[in-house]
Amino acid sequence: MKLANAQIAWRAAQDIEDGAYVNLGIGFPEMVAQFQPSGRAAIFHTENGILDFGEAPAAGEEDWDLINAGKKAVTLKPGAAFFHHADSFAMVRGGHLDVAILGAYEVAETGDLANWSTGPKGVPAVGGAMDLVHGARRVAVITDHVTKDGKPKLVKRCSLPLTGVGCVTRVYTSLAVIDIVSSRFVLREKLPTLSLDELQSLTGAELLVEGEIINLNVPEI
Amino acid sequence: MKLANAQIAWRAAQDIEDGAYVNLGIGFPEMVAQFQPSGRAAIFHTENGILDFGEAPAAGEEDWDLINAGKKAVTLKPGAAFFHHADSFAMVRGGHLDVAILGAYEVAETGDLANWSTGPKGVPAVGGAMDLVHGARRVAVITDHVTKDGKPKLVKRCSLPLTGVGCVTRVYTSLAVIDIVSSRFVLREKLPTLSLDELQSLTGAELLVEGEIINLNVPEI
Amino acid sequence: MDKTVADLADAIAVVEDGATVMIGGFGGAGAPIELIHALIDRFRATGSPGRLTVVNNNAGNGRIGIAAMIDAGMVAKMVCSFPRSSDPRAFTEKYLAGEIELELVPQGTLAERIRAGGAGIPAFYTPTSYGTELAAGKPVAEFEGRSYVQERWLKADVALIKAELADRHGNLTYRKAARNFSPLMAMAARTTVVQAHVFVEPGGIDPEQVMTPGIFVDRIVKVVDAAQEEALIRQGVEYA
Amino acid sequence: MDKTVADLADAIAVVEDGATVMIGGFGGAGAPIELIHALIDRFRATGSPGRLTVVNNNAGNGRIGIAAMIDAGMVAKMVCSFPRSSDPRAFTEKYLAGEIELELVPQGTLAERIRAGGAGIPAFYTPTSYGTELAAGKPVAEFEGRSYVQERWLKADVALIKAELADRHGNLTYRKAARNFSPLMAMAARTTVVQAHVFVEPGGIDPEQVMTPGIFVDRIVKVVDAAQEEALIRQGVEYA
Repeated sequence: MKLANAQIAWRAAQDIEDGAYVNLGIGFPEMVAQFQPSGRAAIFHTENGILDFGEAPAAGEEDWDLINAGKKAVTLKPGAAFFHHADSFAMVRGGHLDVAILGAYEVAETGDLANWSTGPKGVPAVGGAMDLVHGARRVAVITDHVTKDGKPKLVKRCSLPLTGVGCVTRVYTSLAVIDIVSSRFVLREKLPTLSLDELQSLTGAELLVEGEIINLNVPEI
Repeated sequence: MKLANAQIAWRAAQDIEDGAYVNLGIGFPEMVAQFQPSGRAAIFHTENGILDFGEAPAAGEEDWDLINAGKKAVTLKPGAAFFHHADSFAMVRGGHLDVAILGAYEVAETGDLANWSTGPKGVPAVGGAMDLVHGARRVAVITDHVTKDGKPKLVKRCSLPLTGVGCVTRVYTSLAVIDIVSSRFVLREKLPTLSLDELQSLTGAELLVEGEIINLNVPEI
Repeated sequence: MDKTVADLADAIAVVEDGATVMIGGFGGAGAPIELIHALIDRFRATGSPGRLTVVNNNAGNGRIGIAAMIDAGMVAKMVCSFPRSSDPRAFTEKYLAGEIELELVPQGTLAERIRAGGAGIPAFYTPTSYGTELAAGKPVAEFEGRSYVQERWLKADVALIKAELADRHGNLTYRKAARNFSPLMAMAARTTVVQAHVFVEPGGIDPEQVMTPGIFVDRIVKVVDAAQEEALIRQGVEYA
Repeated sequence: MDKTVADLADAIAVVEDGATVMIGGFGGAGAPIELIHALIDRFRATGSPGRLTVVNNNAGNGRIGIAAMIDAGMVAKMVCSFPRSSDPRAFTEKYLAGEIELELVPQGTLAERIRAGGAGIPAFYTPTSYGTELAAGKPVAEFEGRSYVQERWLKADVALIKAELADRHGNLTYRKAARNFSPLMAMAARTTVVQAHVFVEPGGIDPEQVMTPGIFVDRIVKVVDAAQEEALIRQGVEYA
């Protein structure tokens, strides 16, 4: 038993405060925007120069000059703003975002993140990933706990090319919520159906426990 | 016999091309704007974030949010633009101005300029002078040829605190027009009433002559 | 989300003793006079906030605004490019008496250092001031045969900003050349406090025409009949 | 002053063999398709300009725009952050065959390097890419205990830009998120060539709302019915 992607995204969304400035990585992390608790409205930033964009327009209503970093058509909310790329990354690098939520190939207990390259094969592409891991007050990862082959994605040291050093502060996985504190994984929440030993066996570095482990309860979505 | 300030400004204005982007230093250099040859329109830049400002408004018509770097009220020409201070100095430092015309305490044959400080007494103030001497394609100085005490302002090496090193390319004085080429003063024009020896005796470094010395002819103003 | 606060006193309550405060404006254009005077009122009533470092292009003019802060004895240090004005008495007297510190920064370097502070760029190289006494003690480096000075970012605890339009998210526009340093300071301060002339609903500023996006703004107060510093000085107004 | 030129062919005549060409746009938003296709037409007719270094966030999509330049064999090197797209064949094939060089730059670093080129800042420090293979060989420095990578400015011979409004002085606005890299590239190129959708008289753009001041613009051509790259791709258009 594990959480579906939508459920991981739901869990991550619960930690986003009302009025927070948030950047969601391309792909899976974009799903987080759908699950904001009612009464809260985060302001979403996209690297290509928009603050406070909203959902996709209806099919046929797309304006291709109004897209997000994933090149998907979006809409604007009242109070949105456009700006150029240097100002956009000033927001990122300058520490103005409250949260960045990114995908991962590997996360190390040191907070190192590998999420841009699976090695020297093919065409490399980095986009804004290396910028986003610096500057946001909180850099969180959402990911399956293990790879498709069952190997741990939470590891002692990353084996893949790094996106950033010591940058991740929290990981939301399909099995658990884990903080990174002083270069160690600290388990905060886990699925109640899973024992600590089982979780540890699926994790590539030691899980510390400080105080109570909360049950990771996520609704069916 | 020497040129009045207005005449020095007139001579400097003759070298400004139509459509040139020009910054005039605070004070005496501002006078250059009055003497553009007919048929030419330079675009004036002011450090505090305006391109293409025009003359002062009539007394009583001032808008104090529409001022130049000297804090004098100005007006806008059609096609003017406002921008913030970082963009304004990107124009300066980034080499986008065609000409900057500045005043001087001293100019050395090396192109060094001293125009911001007369020494450690009093309150120092630099403004944009140290930025303006870098970036403009042509940095010209307009000045009396000698100080009020009759001492040369064109010197071998500056004795006053420098504004910039090797930055001045042409000097318009009350007696002559002098280029700085390979760290030497090259005389281009002089008042016809003045002999070369007389001019040399009023100048603190050797004046080279390359080809013809043109008569510095300036109308009565 | 609503970043508006009730009044000027509330707006400037975030300024603490010893803080670095960036204040928008170039001469009188963009000077947030009402926010400054509210800060002076608080200092007179409570003795706080004092020992401030103030960042502005100038160092006050006449007997109002930053000059009045200096007169009141709230300012320990000025970071500016041009501490002169039509009436520079306040700064000049304190400076010559050794009662206020001055960090003199070339104007373009000041703007770029503030932008760097806001953009997460800890240091950069500039040709400005190379070979002059204002580069003394700074690292230099050569690129393509030309020499440059290394300059550091400049950040602040609080920025005080005067805007024209604002919405409650903090999106701002500025009037004419009152823009100057304000968009940069809004980026470089931990807390940006804005006085705005006109409030509009979110969406009331065309998204293409927002000059400072709300992400850089924390507290906004409405000041409908904001004074213009230069106009006050020409009227002989003193805030003493 | 009038920076308008007669037609697209005239506008792009300034691009020489071996030039570095910055091309505005992020995906299809802001891509100056007509200027790019005029460049391809010239290359097909004359064999010039070739061996270009192209700077753009991406490396082309489908069979139009930058992808068609690559297909035509005009591009020796791409400087970009993300050489992938919904249809990246043009770049991918040439790259895997070793026929095109790639300088991969993190997106924020790319933007900042271009701005630095325009602003006369030869180098700056950024936290981005520290400790990664993209920082290999670059100087690093520590400020306040944190490590940063030194990055160099990026300049170009020519920038190709798509604007919404333009006047003959070169003042520009951009449509929505088509702004992206264009204002920065206009600053960083020796010659900036603009295709604009609507021409207005000087003063027709509110001076407060100019996004690129004319000082950064050299040549402007009117393209009334400019195509949108993404829309063309979705229609299956190929420029081959």
